[in-house]
Amino acid sequence: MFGSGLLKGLGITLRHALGRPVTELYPFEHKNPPANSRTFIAMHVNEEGAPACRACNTCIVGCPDRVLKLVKDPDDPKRAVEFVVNSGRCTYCGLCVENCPFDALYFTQDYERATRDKGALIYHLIEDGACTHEGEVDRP
Amino acid sequence: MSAAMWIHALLWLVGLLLLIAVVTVMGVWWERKFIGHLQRRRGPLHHGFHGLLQLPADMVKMISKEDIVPDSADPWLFQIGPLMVVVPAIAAMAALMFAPGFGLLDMNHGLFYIFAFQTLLPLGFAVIGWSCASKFTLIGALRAAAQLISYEIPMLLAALGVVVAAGSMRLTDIINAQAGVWYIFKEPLGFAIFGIAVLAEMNRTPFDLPEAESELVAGYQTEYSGMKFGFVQLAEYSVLFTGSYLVSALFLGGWNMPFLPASPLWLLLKIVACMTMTMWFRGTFPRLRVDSLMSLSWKWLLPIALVNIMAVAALALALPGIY
Amino acid sequence: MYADSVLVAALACVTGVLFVLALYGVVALLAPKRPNPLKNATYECGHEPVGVPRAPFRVQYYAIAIVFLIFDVETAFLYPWGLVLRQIGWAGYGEMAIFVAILVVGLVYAWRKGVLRWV
Amino acid sequence: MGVVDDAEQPGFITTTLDKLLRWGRSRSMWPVNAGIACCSLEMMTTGAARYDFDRFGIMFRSSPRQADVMIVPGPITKKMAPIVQRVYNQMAEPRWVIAMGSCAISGGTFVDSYNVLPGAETILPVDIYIPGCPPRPEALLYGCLQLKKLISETSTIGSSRKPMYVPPVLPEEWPLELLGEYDALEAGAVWVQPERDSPPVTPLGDAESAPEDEL
Repeated sequence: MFGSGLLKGLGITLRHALGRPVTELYPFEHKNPPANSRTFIAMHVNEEGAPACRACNTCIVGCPDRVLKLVKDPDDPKRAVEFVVNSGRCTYCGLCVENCPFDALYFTQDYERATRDKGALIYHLIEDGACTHEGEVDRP
Repeated sequence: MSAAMWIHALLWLVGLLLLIAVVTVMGVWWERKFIGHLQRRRGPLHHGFHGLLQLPADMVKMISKEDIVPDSADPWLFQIGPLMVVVPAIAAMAALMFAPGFGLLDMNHGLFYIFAFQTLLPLGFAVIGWSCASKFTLIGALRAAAQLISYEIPMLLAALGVVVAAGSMRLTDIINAQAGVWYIFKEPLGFAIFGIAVLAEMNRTPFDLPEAESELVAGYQTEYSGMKFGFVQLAEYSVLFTGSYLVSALFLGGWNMPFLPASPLWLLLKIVACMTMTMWFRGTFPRLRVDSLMSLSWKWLLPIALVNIMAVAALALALPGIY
Repeated sequence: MYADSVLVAALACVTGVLFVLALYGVVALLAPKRPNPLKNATYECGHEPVGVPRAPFRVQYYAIAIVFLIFDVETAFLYPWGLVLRQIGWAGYGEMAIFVAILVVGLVYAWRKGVLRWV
Repeated sequence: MGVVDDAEQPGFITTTLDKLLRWGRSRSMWPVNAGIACCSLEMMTTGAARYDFDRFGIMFRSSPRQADVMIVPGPITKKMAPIVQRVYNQMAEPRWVIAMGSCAISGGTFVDSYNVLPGAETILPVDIYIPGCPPRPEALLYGCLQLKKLISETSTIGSSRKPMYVPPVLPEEWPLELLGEYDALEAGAVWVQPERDSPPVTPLGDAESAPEDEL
């Protein structure tokens, strides 16, 4: 019948209006993104607090976007002095994390990285041989 | 006119300007809030109490935005455009009666006066769209002109039914004649036609073709930046207010309420309800196609309105006590 | 009384004009103004404007305008008739019925001629 | 002319107006409804019910004349670049740009392509960078809140007297009209292959010398 469809539509929207909105009040309540979401790359640390990276270069070989930079210790080729991530370039494909034979890299759940300074998007995971952030302890 | 009358009129006009500002601010806020809830969103929420400071912020921003005049635009018509929509909107509001004897212009042809100024708006929209010399604005202006003049006739004919029944064009008389039964119950057909036509006259969804955002960028106001856009919004919301007032006054009994004493509060309540209704439509209905929009007016509403007016006139003659 | 209401209506129009002009003044004071050729070009979704902006449009608009004119004048005739209907009674009703019937014939004619067909 | 934006130095009236303008402009950022690539899907999601831009008064306008913010959601190809730049130029001032996603920041995964610009800042003055591929809606909301903070912290007094934005590289290879914001550019400058902003890549040869016993 002409017009009943219109009334039905009005009823549906009214039901939505009376129901509870599905909106998440983002800045006031943080809901963690899904566990398998890929946001930012971080590095595990040992029990001693040293970075878990063994400077094997597998992540860099695997990276399709030339995002990572690794500087080895000239004295100890299994130790990284510097590990830089350019998050303004990264596609978060996860190949570095999957490739890492030592499970040194992992994805964080941190997404609040918007910045006015483009340089701040390039961040160090290892600087002068030490982890620059409070990483999770290396998985056994 | 004596000096006292001039002052009285000026005070009223300042009050009406304030009313337009309040209607626009509260109308836009309520529209965004209500449509947000219709879509299970929250609407403006974080600036001020439930987003009440949102609209003042928008206005401050609009006033301080650059006013772009395109090179191809007609410089005079481009500047006059907002005048041609804001002035009729304000002038039409001057004749609204908010309570018995409480209004600026209590004319014996008040209804005609309001219609006269309301129907000047398509001219303003056409001038706005034509002056910008952009394809989007031109199409928007033509659509506005065609749509608004097409729906004007059913609207006038439906309102004529009320005039026949009340025997007067004075708004106070029309509303007082509904102290018993509202005209919506006496002329349901007229109410339906008037509601649809007024909805189209107000450029509201599902008849918002002149500014169809998904087809015509922003329709006739595409080239308007900053406060010029604000003026068009101002005019649209005062037309929305006037249209809701007309529906409430002509068909919903104005300040009358059954079993309760008459009060301007009821009128306000009905106006707000009508405005909310249009927002509800906007949150629900898809936009009409141009050809179905035109055929709805000319092939359906106009013949039905003619039948309606002749039937109402016959009833008014045959049953003088009831009609 | 009638002259007064015309004066007040004119005053309302003047108030509206002054209101708009006052806000224009505020805008002129507050808004930055930095025109350049790209900014002042007509907006066409980022492309350079193509063709004539004020393009010719469908003749249908004129046809609708003419039909509108006829019916608008008819409505203007109907209003005074509606006001005095109770005084003129059935005779007036019959006269107006003839008038409306003629116009309905006109509407049907326009309809059959395809004036009301939009596409 | 603008009393505040063109002011030579702060006075009492300009400072008061400046506060008002910063308040208004930061709380009413209308992005232009221009989706360039895949990040725009996330942009639409942010406008939809679950994250709801409208809570902060962020409302998409289709016409750039009525918009304040341009969100660049995706890689700018050389074919799209003049269009993006024209839409940006047709926005009324004051206006801001958000580079959303890796492609808009630095060209992302397409940076080596012959027809993709290495980032939106090649042609637009970017204010906020939001990393992600694409950024989550929360990340975009966070970026918009950063922009709100930026607007409300930056004085508008004399903002039109600031030096013009000069893109780091001058693209001459494809037809861009360098007008408006780019007045400061010298004519006849040559298109330079932009420096890739990623840190120098470790040579692949190193990977082969990785200790085999640990692989």
